[in-house]
Amino acid sequence: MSNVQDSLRRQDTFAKLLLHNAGTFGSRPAYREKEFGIWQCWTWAEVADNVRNLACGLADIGIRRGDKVAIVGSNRPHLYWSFTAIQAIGAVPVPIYQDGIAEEVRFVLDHAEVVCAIVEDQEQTDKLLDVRESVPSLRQIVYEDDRGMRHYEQEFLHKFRDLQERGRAHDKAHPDFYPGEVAKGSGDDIAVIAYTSGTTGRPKGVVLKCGSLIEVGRASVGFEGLTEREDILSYLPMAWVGDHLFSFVQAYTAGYTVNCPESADTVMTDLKEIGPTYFFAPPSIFENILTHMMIRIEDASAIKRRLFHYYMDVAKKVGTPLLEGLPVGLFDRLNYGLGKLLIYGPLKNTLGFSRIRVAYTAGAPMGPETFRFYRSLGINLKQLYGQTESAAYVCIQKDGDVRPDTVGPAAPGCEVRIDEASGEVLVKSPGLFAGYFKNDEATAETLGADGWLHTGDAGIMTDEGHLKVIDRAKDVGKLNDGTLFAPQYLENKLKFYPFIREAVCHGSGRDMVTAFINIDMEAVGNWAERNDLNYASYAELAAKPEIYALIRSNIEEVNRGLAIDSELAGSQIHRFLLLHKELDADDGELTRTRKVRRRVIAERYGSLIEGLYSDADHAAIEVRITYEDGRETMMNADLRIEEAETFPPQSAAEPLRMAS
Amino acid sequence: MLYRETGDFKVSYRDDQQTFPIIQDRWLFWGMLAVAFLVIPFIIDDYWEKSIVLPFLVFSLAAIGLNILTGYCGLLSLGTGGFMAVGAYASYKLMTAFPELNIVIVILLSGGVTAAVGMFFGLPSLRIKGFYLAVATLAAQFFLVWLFNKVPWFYNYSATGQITAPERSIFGFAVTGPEATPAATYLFCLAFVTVLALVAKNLIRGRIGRSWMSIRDMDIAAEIIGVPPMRTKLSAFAVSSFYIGIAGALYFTVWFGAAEPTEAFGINQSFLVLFMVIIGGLGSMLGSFLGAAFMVLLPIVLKNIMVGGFDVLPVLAKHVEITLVGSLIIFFLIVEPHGLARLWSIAKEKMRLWPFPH
Amino acid sequence: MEPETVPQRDVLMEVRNITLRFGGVTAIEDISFDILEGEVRAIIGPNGAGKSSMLNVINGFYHPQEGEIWFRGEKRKAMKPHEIARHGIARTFQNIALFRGMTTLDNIMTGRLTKMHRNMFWQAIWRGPAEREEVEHREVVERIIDFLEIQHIRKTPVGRLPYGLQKRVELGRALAAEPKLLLLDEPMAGMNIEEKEDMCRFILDVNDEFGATIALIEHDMGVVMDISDRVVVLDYGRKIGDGTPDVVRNDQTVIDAYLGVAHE
Amino acid sequence: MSYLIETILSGLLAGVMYSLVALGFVLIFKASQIFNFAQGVLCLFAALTLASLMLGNTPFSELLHTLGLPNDWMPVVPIWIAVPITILVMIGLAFVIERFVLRYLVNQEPIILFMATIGLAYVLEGMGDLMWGSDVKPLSVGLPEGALDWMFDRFDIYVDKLEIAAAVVATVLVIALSLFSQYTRIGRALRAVADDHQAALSVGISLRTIWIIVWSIAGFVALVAGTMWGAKSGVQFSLSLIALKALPVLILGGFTSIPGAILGGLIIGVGEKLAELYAGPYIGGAIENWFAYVLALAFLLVRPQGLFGERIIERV
Repeated sequence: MSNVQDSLRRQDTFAKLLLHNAGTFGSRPAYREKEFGIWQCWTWAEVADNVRNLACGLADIGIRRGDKVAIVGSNRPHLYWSFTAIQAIGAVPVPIYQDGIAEEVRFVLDHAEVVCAIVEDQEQTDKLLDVRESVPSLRQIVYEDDRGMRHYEQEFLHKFRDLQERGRAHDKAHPDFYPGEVAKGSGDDIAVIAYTSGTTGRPKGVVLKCGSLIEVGRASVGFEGLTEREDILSYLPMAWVGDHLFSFVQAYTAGYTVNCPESADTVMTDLKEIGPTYFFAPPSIFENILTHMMIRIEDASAIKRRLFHYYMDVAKKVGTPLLEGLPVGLFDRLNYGLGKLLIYGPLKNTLGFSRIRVAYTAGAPMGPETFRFYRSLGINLKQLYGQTESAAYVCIQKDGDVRPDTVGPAAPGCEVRIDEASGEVLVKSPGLFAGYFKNDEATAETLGADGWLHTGDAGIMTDEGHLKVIDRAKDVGKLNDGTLFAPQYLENKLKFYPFIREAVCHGSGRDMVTAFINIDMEAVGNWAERNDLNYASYAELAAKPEIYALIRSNIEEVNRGLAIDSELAGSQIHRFLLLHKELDADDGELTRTRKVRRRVIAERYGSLIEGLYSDADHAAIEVRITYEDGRETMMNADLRIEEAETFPPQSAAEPLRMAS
Repeated sequence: MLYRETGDFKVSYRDDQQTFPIIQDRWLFWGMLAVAFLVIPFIIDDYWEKSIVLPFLVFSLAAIGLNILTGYCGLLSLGTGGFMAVGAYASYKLMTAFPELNIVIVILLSGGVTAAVGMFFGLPSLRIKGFYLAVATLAAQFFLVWLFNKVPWFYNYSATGQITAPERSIFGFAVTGPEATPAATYLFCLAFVTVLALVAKNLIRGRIGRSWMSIRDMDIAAEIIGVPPMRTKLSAFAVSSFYIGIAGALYFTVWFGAAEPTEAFGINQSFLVLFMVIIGGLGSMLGSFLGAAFMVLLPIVLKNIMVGGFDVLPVLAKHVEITLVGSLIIFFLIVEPHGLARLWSIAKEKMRLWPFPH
Repeated sequence: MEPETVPQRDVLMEVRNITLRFGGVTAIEDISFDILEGEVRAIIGPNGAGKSSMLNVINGFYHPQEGEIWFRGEKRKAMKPHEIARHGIARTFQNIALFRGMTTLDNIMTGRLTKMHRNMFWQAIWRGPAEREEVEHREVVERIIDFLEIQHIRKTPVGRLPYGLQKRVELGRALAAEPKLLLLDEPMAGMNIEEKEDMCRFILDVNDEFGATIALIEHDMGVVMDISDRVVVLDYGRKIGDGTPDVVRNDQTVIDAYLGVAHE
Repeated sequence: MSYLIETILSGLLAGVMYSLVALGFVLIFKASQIFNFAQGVLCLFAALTLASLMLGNTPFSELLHTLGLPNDWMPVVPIWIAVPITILVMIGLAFVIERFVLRYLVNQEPIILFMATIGLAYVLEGMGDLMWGSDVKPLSVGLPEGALDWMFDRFDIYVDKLEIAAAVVATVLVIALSLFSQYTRIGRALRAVADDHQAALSVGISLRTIWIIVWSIAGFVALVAGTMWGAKSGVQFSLSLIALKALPVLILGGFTSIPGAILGGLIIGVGEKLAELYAGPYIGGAIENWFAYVLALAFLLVRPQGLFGERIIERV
């Protein structure tokens, strides 16, 4: 018995941490979920109880140590509890992207040899029932929401609540079972197998251990001084390591409250209601919010609009230095204060950012303009650098030393160096993974014998020891004249403009840089309405000469900025076209975390790229598109190609003006 | 602009359905209440008491009463003056018949008497609707005023036909009669208004209020989903008359101290209260207060400008005032038919979304 | 859980020889039919066939000159509509009859009025019994809101909602009364295909999960045939057909009177 | 017995006057669904204008005096000029009301329009006082006065000639209006608009025109009614209160029925006089003020649709 007690005291697994949290701040809210009109609340003690019942229930239906259990669904407290419950009995949770198409889900289930799946609702149940035939290992399915499930009578389907009841009975019959199982756990247990969506090829199962995750959690929580009083909103895919770090690992180590939105449609409303103190979003979300904000403000009266833009300029000038604690003149200080009252405060309030102490962006580099914009409002936004293989924990920017162009120095416990030969970023982190599941070859490729993680990112170390990530190493190339070509860098610059939703730049091994542009339907649509342009579809809107002109002006502004930068002046964008469809994860053009898959795009749109590098002023294309339910259809288009003005390189005497 | 709602989320239905769900509104409410109870009593003087504050408080109550009937239950009434008279005469009879009775109880009982009378005159609402009903309520108006004029028992056979309120006090402070200080009368009325306004809000947000509103919005559908029309309409008449009766009682006992039915409770009084409700906003508690404040202040402001500012003859000023009041009412109806309360809520919505327009 | 294949169902309501006249006009003539516990019963017929009048008779808004109504095994006495509502009959209306000045939430809460009992005294005090009652019923209503997927319009005044959502809110209001018998008067009128599909799903789910018996009037024959267990066909105030969708579909009288007309 | 007949007769005659005011209401309500509370003040305003013109009062004299301007320059206007001028004023008023009030309130709820007419009543009352002063003005339009001698001699019944004259005028007016609405294009349009706004538009007359016409006619009716009442008891503020008397008439007769307004007026007139005669003395007198309402109410409880209204079948 005392062995059990000792083991429990060690807190090297999440199940043990949960017991600790239930004891330390048992009556504090651990999870909230907007449901039935209010924020339903569960304290840490209640969560511990729920997890215990669930764990016993899982054991009761035959889940054993080492079994893989899939978790599919949107962010719901019940699914977060499932992680701990599964771990508690020594099984391994495998979260799966809930919007993945059937084939992706099937692959992961099959590859991970999943025996049981805990899913959110009827939709996910149906998805699993569809692929069950081809996944022999899958024996049980547990569903949370019983809406529409009345006529599902298969005996391998279990209602979440019923399972918990079974667990309760099991627990009563075997009161020592649960503590015993938890005590058997150690830091060396697999905490989760996270399948990376990967910009290339099949997903790979990243094996992360409890001990390393908890260490990452402790270190990062300590670094930012996060406490149990934080509120976060969990709305990112549960299968993404970023969300896992943020909504699970850090939540358990700090003991703060995880808030789950009512549905995917209400995230912005829920964000506003909760007003998180700690916020985490990939750059695309921040870009979206910015775009949306700019659209909305254009509808405001002239006075308000002018006031807004004036104070945005003030913020650009004064906001960042103030946040950094640098000296600022009295007048500017007062003016910024006034702006805070009139614009920044209300703005943050309507966005739900008023209470933010720390906000992170991760998953992809963020355009410096977007980054500066948020910081100038007084939001302590920072970049976090990491990848699934390092539990998203490598570099964090330090308060008071945040630069838009770097991701900061190595985080506590981490080491970062640049491979001299290849320029690749190499990492050592406490959160380092234990290998790819059933894929030693890839493991060996990524995790060298020296213990360094080969990130595949190209980067440089600044003199102050900050890491500057340029791009994916394999994407960085050179133009024929030898100019450095970093497509992502250019794309991020382009995406700062509200009208541009996505951009794909080409140029490696070519004479000049060209670009595909995806217009932002909402922003451009709004602009079109304002300018009396009629359109019936995305494709039609994207083909309008007016829209081409609009985007061209954006591109030329980017070019003007690039012309000042001696290193990048050669990578100005010469020719571009507006794609007739939005790049889509269902078509494999983006990852589920909205990263561009260059190889796929180069394949699918080859004729367009050739068009860009010819003299033609248009190019034809035929692509296959996939609907959410798996149906496919062909789509034809003939797209116009236009030129953008480029500028002669200048010296950097003139300060780089921020586009506005 | 001043709203900071972020992070003010609701974890229980009780929080979600409280009177002021937004925290800044709660602060504003408590702040105003604090000023009303803790500051104004010390600075109030005779002029403010009799010309502005008491009229505002008394008419707010009357407007709440009428708003319950017209704004929430959709029954148009032109009998407010008559019902105020019932409250006034009931309080007079109670004060003179039972001198020992506490004034608070007297006033509440007067409300009760008026509620009973109101229910009686509400009976036709079961058969007739709309303007027909409005005209029917005029019957109450004329009959009641006639009654108090013609039946000497009501005015205790006094030679002038007037009624005069004897002195009554609470905790040793006179609140009626010539000895009453402005602060005492003010606090007395304020207490009534505060408590009764909260009660009205409670009634409106619950079962009873919803039955009223369902009858207002679509009476047939309401009946078919199970709202008994008779009981619902009569309860609206009863509650409405209770408030108006109390307003009448305060009007007579505390504000004027004396009354004579034709002048004090005539049809013009009915219109005045109706204006308050319409200009303030039908179906809005806040509107009742805003409307009362507007209609109390408007003539004072106009008069001060004309007589004080331009030295116009008072008689002439009176005529100009009537014309202006009429024009302003029309103007208001054109600009915002849903009243000041709607203007306020639009402004509030703008403030909440600031700097965005939507 | 018993599989629901047992055909033996109790009769929930039976209308016997109903005749309804307005002045000299006969709207319904000698109509009889029954509604079984738990079924979806459709009433169809061309315009002016007396379908809506029939619903109005069933929920007591019209008083027929002749005939009787048996509900749950008892002959129904003359009652006011609001009393009938209390006996477990709720309905929606052909032309939406929501309370326009109120929010979605309040509209559905009015559906609970028959179940709320706190008197005016407690209401006035609010804290305590009245508030507890309110919260209790709010919980039920929130489940209905969740069921109908109208969370996002919970606090929107219904007057501002698009037509399809208003129809859904009205269904919610009727559901809130937890009726034994739910009357739906053209629940899908004026909807596009997608909205119709949603509404069909909701109606079947209501029937299934709330256990409500449903009698509905609908023009879209496809919908009627899909979702109803049995169909009554009216024409000029008379009953000309009664039976399962298959039977009705193949009945020559019905085809002549109605389907033929509809397909022309 | 003769006293009874006298009472009934005088009731009938008074009833004609009520009908006249009610007629103004009905016209406007039928055409625009507006419950025109200002109808009584319209009567006052018309009578005030006519009387003051004939007395040679200068408009806004007090205001002019205050401003130090000459305020005594109006000549006495003979009746044959004063009446047309007053009619023009009333038509002008209709234009003003349409232009500044009604135009902005199209499609508003009835209660809002009703409130607007109360506002209008205030404005007209204030304007009347401002223009012409608030003193009582005699109005003599040459109608015969005094007892109808042969009735008095033969049956010992006192009937005022003025009331007979008023009744005749009113009857003529009613007949004229009926003919107008039956046989003229505008009249038909007015009736059509009562049923269906679109239908009226298809006749080719805009809603605004219809409103102006209808308010002009109502103004004219008000002038007649005001003149009759004014001739009887002088032009003063209380005249606007006769409008309140017309309201029970409306309940009784229905808001949209011209015959209802006439019959209702007669019933109320007679009923009220009889009640005053038989019941008044026992309960304190002066019951005229409310008796009409109670009568109308009692009637409504039996027949909610009024005298000539059709039974409404409610549909859902």
